[in-house]
Amino acid sequence: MQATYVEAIRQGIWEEMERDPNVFLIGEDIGVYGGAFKVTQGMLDHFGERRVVDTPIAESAIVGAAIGASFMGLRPVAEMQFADFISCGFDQIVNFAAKCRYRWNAPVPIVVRAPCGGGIHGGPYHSQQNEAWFTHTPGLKVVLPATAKDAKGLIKSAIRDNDPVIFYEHKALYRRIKEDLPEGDYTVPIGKANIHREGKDMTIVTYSAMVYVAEEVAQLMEKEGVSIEIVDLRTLTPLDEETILTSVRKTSKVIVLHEANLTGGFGGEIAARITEKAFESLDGPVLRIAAPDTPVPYSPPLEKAYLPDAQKLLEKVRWLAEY
Amino acid sequence: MQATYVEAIRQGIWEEMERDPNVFLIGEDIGVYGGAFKVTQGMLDHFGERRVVDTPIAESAIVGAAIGASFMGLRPVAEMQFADFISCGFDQIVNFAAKCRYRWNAPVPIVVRAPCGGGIHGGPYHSQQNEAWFTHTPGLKVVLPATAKDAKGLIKSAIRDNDPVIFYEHKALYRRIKEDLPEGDYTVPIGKANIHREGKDMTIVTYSAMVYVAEEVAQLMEKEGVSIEIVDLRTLTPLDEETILTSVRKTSKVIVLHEANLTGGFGGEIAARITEKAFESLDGPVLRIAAPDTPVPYSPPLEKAYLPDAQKLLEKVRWLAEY
Amino acid sequence: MAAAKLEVVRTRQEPESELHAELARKFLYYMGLMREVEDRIERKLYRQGKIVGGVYVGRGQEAIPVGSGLAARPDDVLFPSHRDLALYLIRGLTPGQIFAQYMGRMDGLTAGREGNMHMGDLKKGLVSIISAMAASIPVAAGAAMALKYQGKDNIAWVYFGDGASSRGDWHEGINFATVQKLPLVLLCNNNQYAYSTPLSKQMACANVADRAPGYNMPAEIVDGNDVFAVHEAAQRAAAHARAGLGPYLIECKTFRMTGHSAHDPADYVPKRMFEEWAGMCPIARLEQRMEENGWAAREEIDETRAKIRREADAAIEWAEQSPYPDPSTLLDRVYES
Amino acid sequence: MAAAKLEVVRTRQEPESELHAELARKFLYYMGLMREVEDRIERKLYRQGKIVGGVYVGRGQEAIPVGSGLAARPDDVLFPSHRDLALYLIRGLTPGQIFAQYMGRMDGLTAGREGNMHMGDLKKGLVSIISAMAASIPVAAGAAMALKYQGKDNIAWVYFGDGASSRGDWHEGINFATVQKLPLVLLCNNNQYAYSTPLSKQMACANVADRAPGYNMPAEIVDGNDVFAVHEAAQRAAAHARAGLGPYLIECKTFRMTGHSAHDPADYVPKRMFEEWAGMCPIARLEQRMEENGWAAREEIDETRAKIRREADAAIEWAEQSPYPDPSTLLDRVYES
Ligand SMILES: Cc1ncc(C[n+]2csc(CCOP(=O)(O)OP(=O)(O)O)c2C)c(N)n1
Ligand SMILES: Cc1ncc(C[n+]2csc(CCOP(=O)(O)OP(=O)(O)O)c2C)c(N)n1
Ligand SMILES: [Mg+2]
Ligand SMILES: [Mg+2]
Repeated sequence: MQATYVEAIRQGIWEEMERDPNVFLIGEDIGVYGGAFKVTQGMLDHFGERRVVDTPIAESAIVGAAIGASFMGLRPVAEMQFADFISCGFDQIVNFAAKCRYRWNAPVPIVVRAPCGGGIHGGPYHSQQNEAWFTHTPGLKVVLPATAKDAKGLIKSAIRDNDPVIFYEHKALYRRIKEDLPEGDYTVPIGKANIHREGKDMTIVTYSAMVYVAEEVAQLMEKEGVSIEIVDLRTLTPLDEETILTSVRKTSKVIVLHEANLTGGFGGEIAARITEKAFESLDGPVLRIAAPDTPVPYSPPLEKAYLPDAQKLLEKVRWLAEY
Repeated sequence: MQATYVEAIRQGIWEEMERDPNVFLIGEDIGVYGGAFKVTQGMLDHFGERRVVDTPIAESAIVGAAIGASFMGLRPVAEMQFADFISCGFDQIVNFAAKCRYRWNAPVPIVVRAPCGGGIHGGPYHSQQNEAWFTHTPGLKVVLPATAKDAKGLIKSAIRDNDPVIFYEHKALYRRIKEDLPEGDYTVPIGKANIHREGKDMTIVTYSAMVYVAEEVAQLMEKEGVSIEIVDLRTLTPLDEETILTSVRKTSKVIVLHEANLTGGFGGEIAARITEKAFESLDGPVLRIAAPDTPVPYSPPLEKAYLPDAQKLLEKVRWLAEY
Repeated sequence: MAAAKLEVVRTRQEPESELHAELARKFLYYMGLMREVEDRIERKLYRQGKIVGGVYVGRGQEAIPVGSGLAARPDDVLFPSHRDLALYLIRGLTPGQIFAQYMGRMDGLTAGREGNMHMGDLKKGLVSIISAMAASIPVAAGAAMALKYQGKDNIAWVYFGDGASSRGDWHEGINFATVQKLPLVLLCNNNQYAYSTPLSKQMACANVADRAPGYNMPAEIVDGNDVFAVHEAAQRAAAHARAGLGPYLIECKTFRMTGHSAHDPADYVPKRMFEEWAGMCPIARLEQRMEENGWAAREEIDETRAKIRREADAAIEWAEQSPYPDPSTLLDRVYES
Repeated sequence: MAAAKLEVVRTRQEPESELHAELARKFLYYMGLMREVEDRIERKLYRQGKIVGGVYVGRGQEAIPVGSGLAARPDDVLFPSHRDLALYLIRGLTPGQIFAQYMGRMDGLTAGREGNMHMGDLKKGLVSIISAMAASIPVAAGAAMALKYQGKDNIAWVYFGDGASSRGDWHEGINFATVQKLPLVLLCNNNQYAYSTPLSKQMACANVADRAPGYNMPAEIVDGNDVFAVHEAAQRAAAHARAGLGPYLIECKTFRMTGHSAHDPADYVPKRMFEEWAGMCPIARLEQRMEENGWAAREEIDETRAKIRREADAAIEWAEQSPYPDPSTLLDRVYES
């Protein structure tokens, strides 16, 4: 059956709630309204107020309460209305959730869902890709699915995971993509990258909505006789370094692509690991393509200039191909 | 005159307060107590309650109030009692302070001082090096002095700067180092790295307390005939890429060293830039040495194993020297 | 300091002076202009696809920014929230600049970097909100602190909704401001919803004002759809703050006569609430009062409306001429230089 | 729901039953043990350099964790703050484990990952604080929500200081808990200082309890140095929360008979405050009451003390035998596997 990305996430949560009575939802406007992006639509009716908890505007309380409930054996799925507001619950995530297992052996099996990304003219506060705040925090798992299939399989894995997972859903994908989902109860493992497309001349390492930009360019370059492999990371931490390195050792050329700001973005981490661990295999510099170091501007021409796209990628791909 | 690192910062703030009546201090226990690390000692007596504002425990209010006061023409210097608690004022920093100039042309000339770093047996909540949260946020300047001279010159520049500056002071340095400071009113520019030591065989790019680890190793290696150049970044954003690249082009081998956790740390950014922009000059992989991806443990043997030190660095330096 | 006054404070029944008539005309103009500009934004430009981002309007709540904004001194500093458009108009922003802002044009206050109500202008004493609800409150406290530091007798005014009062920043900001006795007026628009969330899911107490005694801060509750009531409360609050007595909270009871944003049909709101509150329209109530008191004839009121419509027409035309920002400027203005 | 009761609630003057004598002996033991363990930590081990990290003790405040901890059911869940050592003792942690924790040894609750009071054990219903003041409050609310979700009649108890009440998390957590009517007891140790900061710089109201009405939550203020008073208030609070009536706040007025931490001489505290409060020592007061009521003879009390000292001696010896963690385990336990 075909499903959109948003529907896939909804299904995944729904199935987990059916499967495990300890799973419950907490967030702003997730009940009668079904969430700002309708991910939880219909869940209040079906599962009731006990399991679909509408909260005041209080991200720190949402994350904190999720942590506390998880100590008691529940499996909370918290929604941030936009990833941009995760900064308001930041301390609870990076200091409480992330560190409890290490500090005193207390698992924190929570999921924090965060609709992220630009391209919807949301401006500086409704477009952020801030995953790099969390990839630098030991103890957190950071997941960003690009496809509907992965979104469903990964949200289910996230809910079953015994560590805190920050689950970034790209807003521009919610209704843009539609795919066949596997039948039945399937999961996609956290911590495993996916070879989104096989190729032999160059690797593009990317994740989330940028997978489609890479795909577009790969198709174009194929016509020019350049075969591009796309590694869709899906999980940033823990990172599937092996899949990246295997691909790079095969193609010898690599571009890292993400939508987040360039400086301090996770692309630096990937490039650094490649350089350190596959240095001898490299036939050219590791390039990064990312948003420039500005907030996400609102006005369409600025936002377009801001977001990495096929054109910008193509330029670097061609340059590197000829290197 | 000789001064410790803590005394240097105190002098810098003091001089700026004398120079500019708009400079004032805000934070927890900075008044009668003189601050948890005594950086503001004596300031309440000298400058009075108007200019040394003790606050409730409320990091978001501290940063927020600093921002608001800066809109009105004041130049606030806010103290976080420990860098670890900056997460409680996170949203105000990354969303308000960082973005105002870009969004609506409103400068936010604030300084947020944050005592950071391990080696004082502070455990997970009194040892953090979390600068990478902020280096990924456009609009912020992130400064981490290693020497007393720089600490004084940079805090003065930070106070005079018209953009928000996160100023990390390493706790283990406060009373450990003592230097002659230049006479009179001097500043050290934000955004300029310093060649802490000249060398020709290998570059170590580092900052904050790790400069001393690099120095120790450089001295040892000198005896073995390997000449190491140490680039002390001092400022991470905006980054002085030129100084790094010039050094790397000279030495062809480079190690990036920091105390923060490895994954997602600023070292990845530096390594990535070097690989991209000095690829042809590299005679070996860019290595990174950093803390492993765990919280900072409390017990001395664990903390020792956690912190990068001369021994760990030496191993990699030798390996790379022979590459 | 007195505890919260929990009754609706009645405004004078029959203000007769020409001063009142004068004020009423100003109220009418700004409330009408806000209504018109926002109607154009929400019901025309947004639906025509000329505004591509979020749209949040204050329909039915115009008395709050207008009644208070005209009580503020021009050199006071204002921290509007997202339903306080009139504050910008009162401070001299033109409707054209507002349309341009919403359309992402160069003549908006943010030169296209930001959309909708996320705008400010320090020279006009208007500080832009950030999106995080209540984050403006500590910032406004800091501005108030600076005014006191500088020995000025200006005050800061900060606006927020019922929903914002649940956030940590709300508490931290007000606590700090009350400890420091800062010249700050806190204006709550309690429109009974935060997005889809009714008050019963936001707070266990009956009123936002019930929280004021916990900060030893005076508070009053006013009929937020009575512009005179808001204005008078704002004057009391400002006098208090300006006298150095510390923050003062006004809770305006009102209702959001629309969805949370332009794409929200607000199905979760009981229909009868819209019906009930339609009868409480602050503009209609003011017009009626003006007529009853002989402050203005019907024709005069109609002419004001017509004038506003013409203003809006011209402003949209003007804004549509405004260029989009040049993408080559994308990187400008992250840092000072 | 009643507003905050602002008078100190008096405890029964003459509880005569054997039950009271029994309870008094428990109080005495745990208060004495907490005092002794913390004295050893702060005044011996820390000064000997055997504890290298921060040390925060609850000297003079022992009645709070003891009076309340013994009112909690063993299967309730506790969220201690940093001056509530007795809660750990009541839940069965040995003094040896506590010394080992402070010394960074394997037999501490955190196997050396953490120091001092930053420890917890879910099996014992003890949740570790994080350092950020008040962060435990939303977390405790979440635990209370889970207990309600699971249909249990257990409750959560969360502890915090006057200073913590200034933080946003305090507000967000309590607001959420009161909206959801969660089974949560909030225990404030108002020791009049947050580090060096006196109440006057923390809050404009007189009592932390003054904030309760803003959440429509009952609150009472008790003499925090009277263990019976704390105990009885805790029983009232627990009954309220357990009955499904929502959160309940107890503010214990007390005083920190030491610096903020072991390295703080507390010069900023007026000497006479230490003198005054020395006369209010909760342990001395209990002992006196026990003697007066004939619940225990002096010798018995002295023997309790002696026993505690012997326990502490043995525990330190035991803890010093505990190994340091093996550095090769540094990377363990970041994730599940
Ligand atoms: C911290 C934070 N979380 C979530 C949001 C998303 N959001 C925008 S407006 C809003 C509701 C605000 O309610 P209220 O404060 O009552 O203002 P109103 O819109 O009713 O005027 C929400 C949840 C936000 N802006 N900030
Ligand atoms: C968010 C945060 N900021 C600063 C600190 C540093 N700090 C530790 S304890 C303390 C004072 C706490 O005061 P209070 O809550 O009254 O508890 P008390 O120590 O008096 O028992 C401070 C400021 C902290 N732990 N958390
Ligand atoms: Mg509202
Ligand atoms: Mg205290």
